[in-house]
Parts: sequence; C-alpha cells; structure tokens
Amino acid sequence: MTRMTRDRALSPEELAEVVAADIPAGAYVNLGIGQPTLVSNYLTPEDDVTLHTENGMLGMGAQAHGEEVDPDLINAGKIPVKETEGCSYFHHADSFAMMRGGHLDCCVLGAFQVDRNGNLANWHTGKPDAIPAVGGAMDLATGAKQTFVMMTLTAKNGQPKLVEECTMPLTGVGCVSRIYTDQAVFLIEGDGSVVVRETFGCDVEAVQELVPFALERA
Amino acid sequence: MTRMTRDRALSPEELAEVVAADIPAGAYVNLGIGQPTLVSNYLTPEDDVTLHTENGMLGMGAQAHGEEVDPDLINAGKIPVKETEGCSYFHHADSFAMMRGGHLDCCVLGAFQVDRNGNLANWHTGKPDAIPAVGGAMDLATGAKQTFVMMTLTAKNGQPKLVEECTMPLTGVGCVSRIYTDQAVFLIEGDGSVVVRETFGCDVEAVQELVPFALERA
Amino acid sequence: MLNVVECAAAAVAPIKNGSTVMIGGFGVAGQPVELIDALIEEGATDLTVVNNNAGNGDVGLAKLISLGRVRKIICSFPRQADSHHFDAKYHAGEIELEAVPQGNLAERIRAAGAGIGAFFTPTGYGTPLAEGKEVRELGGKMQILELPITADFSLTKAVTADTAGNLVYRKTARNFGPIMAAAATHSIVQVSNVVQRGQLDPEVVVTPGIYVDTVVAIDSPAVGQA
Amino acid sequence: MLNVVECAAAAVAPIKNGSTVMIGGFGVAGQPVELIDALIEEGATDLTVVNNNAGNGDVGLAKLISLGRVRKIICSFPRQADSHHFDAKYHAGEIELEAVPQGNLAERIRAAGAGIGAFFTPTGYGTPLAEGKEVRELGGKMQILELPITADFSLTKAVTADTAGNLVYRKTARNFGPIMAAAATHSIVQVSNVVQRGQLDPEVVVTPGIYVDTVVAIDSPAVGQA
Repeated sequence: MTRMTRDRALSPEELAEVVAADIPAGAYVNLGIGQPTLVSNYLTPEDDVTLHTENGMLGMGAQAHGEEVDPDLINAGKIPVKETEGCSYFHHADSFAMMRGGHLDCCVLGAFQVDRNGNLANWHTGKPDAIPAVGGAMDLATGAKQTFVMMTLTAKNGQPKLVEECTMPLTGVGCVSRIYTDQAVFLIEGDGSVVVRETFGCDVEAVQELVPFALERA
Repeated sequence: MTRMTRDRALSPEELAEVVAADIPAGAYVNLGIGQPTLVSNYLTPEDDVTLHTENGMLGMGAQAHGEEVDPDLINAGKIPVKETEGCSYFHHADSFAMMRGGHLDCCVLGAFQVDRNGNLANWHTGKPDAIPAVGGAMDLATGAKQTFVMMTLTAKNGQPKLVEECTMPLTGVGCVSRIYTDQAVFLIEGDGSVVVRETFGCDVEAVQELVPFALERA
Repeated sequence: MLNVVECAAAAVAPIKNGSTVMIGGFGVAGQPVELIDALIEEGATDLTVVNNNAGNGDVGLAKLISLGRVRKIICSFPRQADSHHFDAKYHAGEIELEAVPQGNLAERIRAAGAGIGAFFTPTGYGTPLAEGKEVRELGGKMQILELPITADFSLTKAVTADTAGNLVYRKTARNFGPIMAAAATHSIVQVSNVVQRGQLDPEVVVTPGIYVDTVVAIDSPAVGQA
Repeated sequence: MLNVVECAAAAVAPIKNGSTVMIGGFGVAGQPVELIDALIEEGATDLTVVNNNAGNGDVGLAKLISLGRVRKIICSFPRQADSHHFDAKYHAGEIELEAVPQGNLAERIRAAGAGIGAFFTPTGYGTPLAEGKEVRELGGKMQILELPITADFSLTKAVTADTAGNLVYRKTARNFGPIMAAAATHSIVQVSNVVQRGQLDPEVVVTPGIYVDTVVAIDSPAVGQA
C-alpha cells in the first residue's frame, strides 16, 4: 500500500481513511462510538472487513435511514443500522466473550489521554462529581488483539493528549498499539518508546513539541 | 398420592415407578445412565416432566427404534432417542450451565455408596489401577436442586451401600437428599440423621440390620 | 412450570419491596416497556435494578428512579444525555450506583445463571472500577476477581414464546434477555405472541423453557421489516 | 479470514508435532470422523488431545492413541467397554490422563474462548479430581478454582457453513462444536455442505464465522430423518 503524502493536519474524515487503509483485509473489527465510526465509510467490499457491535451482532451494516430503520436493529451507539450478508446475532455474554476472548483483530477507540506505555484513558475525566459511565470501553480496550486510538494530538485547551503517564482514570493498561492523530501516526512499542510513523502537514520536530517525552523516528 | 403397600423387595421397574411418583408435575429432570433411565417409563404426559440430557437437549423423548434412529440424536448414554414437542438443542457449555446453575429440579443417579451426610460415591471404586471416568456425574450430583439415588440397599457381596461414611472416592459432598432402594426409601435430613420413609417387603428392623448406623423412623 | 398470564400487571405482581430486578434491553431494542410500566404501577419499592443504563427521558426505568423506588442500580453506562432523573438522584445521594464494565456485567449475569461462583477477567484491571478487587496474574495477564450478579426477578422481552416457555428473539433485541432470564430466580418475559409447543424449531430456540417462569403476550407496536 | 479447502488432508496439514488438538463429538454425534482420519494419515505426533472420551474401538481417536501419537488426553470419560487402546497405553504408562468432570471440561473450554482467566465451581469439590486445586467458599458453597483449556487446533463437525464461516449444527451433534471452535487458535470444521453468504438466517447461526478458520465439505453418509 502506498502512503499518501499530505501537507496539512487531517480532518476526521481524512484520518478515518488512514485508519481504514491500515485494517488488514478479512479482519474482524469493532469501531467505537464517535469518530472511530467514520472508519466504516472508507472500508470497501474488497477489504472484506466484518464489523462487530457489542450489543450482539457480527456483520453490522451501514446506518439505516427512513424505511430501512428497524427499532430492533441498532448499534452500540443506539443508531439504527442494517444487516450485511453473512451477519449473525447473539446475546450479550456471547458478544462480549467474542471481544474478551481475543477474537477481534482490532478495535478503534477515541481517547482523552494515551501514554507512552499504551495506557488508555477514555471513559472518565476524573472530575470528582462526574458520574462514572464506562459501557464496553474497558472490554474493547483489553480484549481486542490490537487497540488503535483515533484522537486529536492535543485537547481543545492545548494540553497534550499523548502523555508520559495518564493522569485521568484508566480504561486499560498497556492496551494501545497505535495512535492515529490529526498530525501524526504513532506506534507504541511496548517498552516505553513511541515511534512517529508519519506526520501530516508538519515535521517530526513540530510533533515533538506537542508531546512531553522524547519520540523515536520511524 | 396414595402409597402402595408392598410385601416384598422391589424390582428395578417397581422402584422406578416409586421414584416417578415422587417427581413433581412440571419438573425438569435428568435421569442418570442405567437404572435411573427406567424412571422415564413411568412418567405420564399429565406429569408434564421435561427430561434433560447433558449432551445438549431439553425435552428428550423415548428411545428410538428402527427407522426412528437418527445418529445425530442420542442421549448421555449414547442411545438413540426421539424428540418431544417443545424440545430444544444447545451446546455442551450451555447444557452444563443449565445443570450447574441449579435449574434442574431433580436428578436421579445410581450409587456405589451413600453415607448419612448425603455424600455420594458413584464414579470410582477406588481400586488403584482403575481408570478414572467421571462423565457428568459430579456436575449432576452437585448442580441439581435435589439429587435422588436409586440403588440396591446392599452390594452383591452383601456389603451395605448406605454407610456411616463413604470409603470410595466421592462424587459430591452432601448432595443426596433421598435414597430409593429395593427394600426402603430413605430421607437424608442434612444433620446426619436418615429417616426410613417406607419399606418394601420387610419392616424397619430388617432394614436397620443392613445399615451400619441408627436410622430414624418416619 | 410456565405460567402464561393475561396482562403485565399479573406478570409483575410477585415483585415485592426490596427485590433485585434485572431489566433487559439495550436502548429501545429488547426493552420490556410494558413490564416496566406495570412495575411502576404495581408499587414495589427499595428495589435494586440491574440494567445496562440508568434510564432515559421521563418514562420507564427513568420514571421508576424519579419516583424514588430504586435504592441501587448496577449498570455499565448511567450517564447519558437524557439520564437527568438518575443524575439528580445520584448527586443528591439518594441512589447507590455500582458501575460495571459492560462485559463484566454480562459475564457476571451469565455466571449467576451458570452456577459459577466467581471468575477472573482482565477487564477493568488497573482502573478505578477494580479498586478493592482481588488481583491475580493468569495466563500472563493481570486479572481481577468478579462475582456473579443474581436477581430475584428478570423483566425481558422476546418475540415469540411457545407453551413450553421456549423463546426466540429478534435481531439486536436479543441482547441481555437470555442471560437475565437464566440468572433470575423468577423470570418474567413479555412476547409479541405465544404459540403451541412444537411450533418453534428446536434448533433455533435461544432461551430454553427451563429458564422462563412467566410469559405475557403484549401487542407491541409493529416493528420494522428486515 | 475463512479458508475453504478441498479435502480433509489439506484442512489438517497445519497440525504439527506437539500440538494441542480439541476433537468434538459425543459418541458418534458430531464426531469429525474424516478429519480425525486425515490427522492419522498426516502424521503429527506428541499430541495433547481434548475430547469427551479416549477413543472407542479401533478407529478414529482410538487408532491415533494406538499408534502412540497422543502424549496426553484431557477428557471426562476415558474408560468404556471398548476403550482398550487407551486402557493399554494408560496401564503401560505411555499416555498421560487428565480426567475432568464433563461440566468443568465444557466450562474450561468455554473460558478459553471467552477470555476468562479462571473460575470457581462447586463441581468436584471434595473429590479426588479436586486434589491440589485452590478451594474457596463462595455463595455458601465450597468451590474449586479451574483454569481454561486452550488449544492450538480444534476439529469439529457441523452440518452447514456459509462462506462467511457461520455454522449451524444438527440436534445433539452440536455438543462440543461451538465451544471448541471458539477456544482453539485455529479451528477446523468439517461440514456436509457450504452455502453462500446470506443463505443462513442470521438469527439461527450457532457459531459465528469469527470462530472458524478452515472449513472442508465432506460427503458424509446420509443421516436419519428427524
């Protein structure tokens, strides 16, 4: 696969296309709620990727509209979806067993913070009065063979989201293997080192300025 | 229900009829391999008893013969059986979950020994060179709401089978609630006392002579 | 033995104050709306509720919570855009919350039905939801010990029951139904229709009748076609 | 991704010496006869086999054992009227046996597929099969800790596969098939026929295709009619 060269930070849609290109043909994948859902728009039939939704379906199709909407057929974000040929239904314990048993090749999740050891924080801001609501995030982060994160490199307030050590409550320990951001793609090596695989519209030095530890070059 | 009066030790078939009469209407029941299987001959449609077979079926029917035989439809004793209306199939983990989760009202098992505390030995003679083969006996004995034992009161060599304390390797601890034998029915009370509910063709004194601890009268 | 009752009120009548009640559904799919409404009418209070969420909008579980009838909720995702009734009770200290990762919730419910006393899982290790839980390394992974979630009653929804209590579901409305029916001491199921024994193919039964205590047929609004 | 192969020999070709192989079936029902025969031909040795039994008569698993290709067997019921090949190897100290209560066998296989690191169960407590196992009282019952049984390969039998790998089974031939396919790293399934994606009703799929690596269609002798 040829890497596209880009001369600016990526839109969420463009980033979704980068992620989609990295999902191997034939993979079983769970796309988290929000930005990761966009990835499905860039998967082609030739990719033969099968989508899992944790509320009990393998082979989830595209969003349903109008008369296609069936209230008994929704995804984990509670959005009506369609079937694909070869899909199947199962109950919640079987669905999470599928995830937790390491059968999904990959899941793509959003994040508040990821640290150099692949620790993920994406469910709780840590504010003392926040109501904890985790859903399936911990199961996905821990259960999939690979966990990809899709996020902006910095928060709206400019704070780094790729950090030395997560300060927010964790979702999973050492579970993230790649981070896709608007400015760069990072590979988490597992020994505390993080490699910049590619940058978008900037050079590695510019990315380094936004990350509070020393990055490795690809 | 009127208790029949009997003037002699019971045949296995007669004993099976006694057991069948004690199974509540509407019960879900597992009948062990061997003598307990006879109980099914004395269950009537009015009893509405549903039979479970641990190889993955609820609503097991009678033994299949001739052209009814389907190699894909067998019971736990590997004997061809038939369907009943309202039956269902499931895999082995679901089948044992049904048993182990306490959903069966009753199971009926054979035994080598039962002791006054309801401990059961029915899978292994304890001979040092014997090959251990347990099958589903431990799951049944421990998982059903009630475990009934069907056996002769004494072994072929005259040794008691209802004993102070099992000497053979156990199948389950404190799991037996009733013992149906050719000479008497016993209720295991849970505090170490055993009540003679009824006798067949003999009096309680004669039964007491065959049991090495003091029995209680009903 | 299966009890087929005439109305939702009769189905939920046995639910007493202080009961633990599992409620099926993920979003609207599989939500036993009429049974929840009957429970609201019936009046039992001091309830512990097990559900994936903590109520939406002003109806159903949200209404039960707003009426102060729920002492504790065990769920994976309480905070939603329209969970204002739960949010208010929670911030007022009037409802207890046990937040559980969704897979642990499902597996703990399954464990209750399957007679599993406890299990180790990697999900949640190293997070605030594992605080105080036993930790052990197994198979090269750090894991935490989780206990079954049992219940006195379950309220779930299926599409068809036969008179032996066997159930089939429809699409993603299956979700928590089968495991909750198996876990609860007394399972109550609303279905769209009841057929005679023998009318369901034994190969496609999802919940065998052994797990079903009470069934009520309720005319639900027509669902879309697949 | 699913690999549909032409013959049983191609299906079992990846099985190497020293592998752990789960073999489905309970009695003849669900027994993947042609896959076992292919494994015998293929020659892998020093195998650990997980099955409910330890072989019957002189064919299939019994033959594999008689050829000295099985180092260890994990099963619930090795001793049978016609298990003479296993019996002889066992008494000669030439095969290792792990005897497991059938429900623990099924649940341990399920645990491997479901990512459960270990679980507590009352089954086996106080018996010789619990010797050396950790004991804990949970829910008022004495329970023992059991570990998952994992495998490199599974050989199972279903009736129909679609080209997405989804499987349906037939009657009590379902038995260990679904849990073994989920537990093994590489699952190999023989079916009577393969249909196109979309030909199986998604509501009745028993094993979703994610659990299936290799499928081979084999003309089996016709089975009886229900």
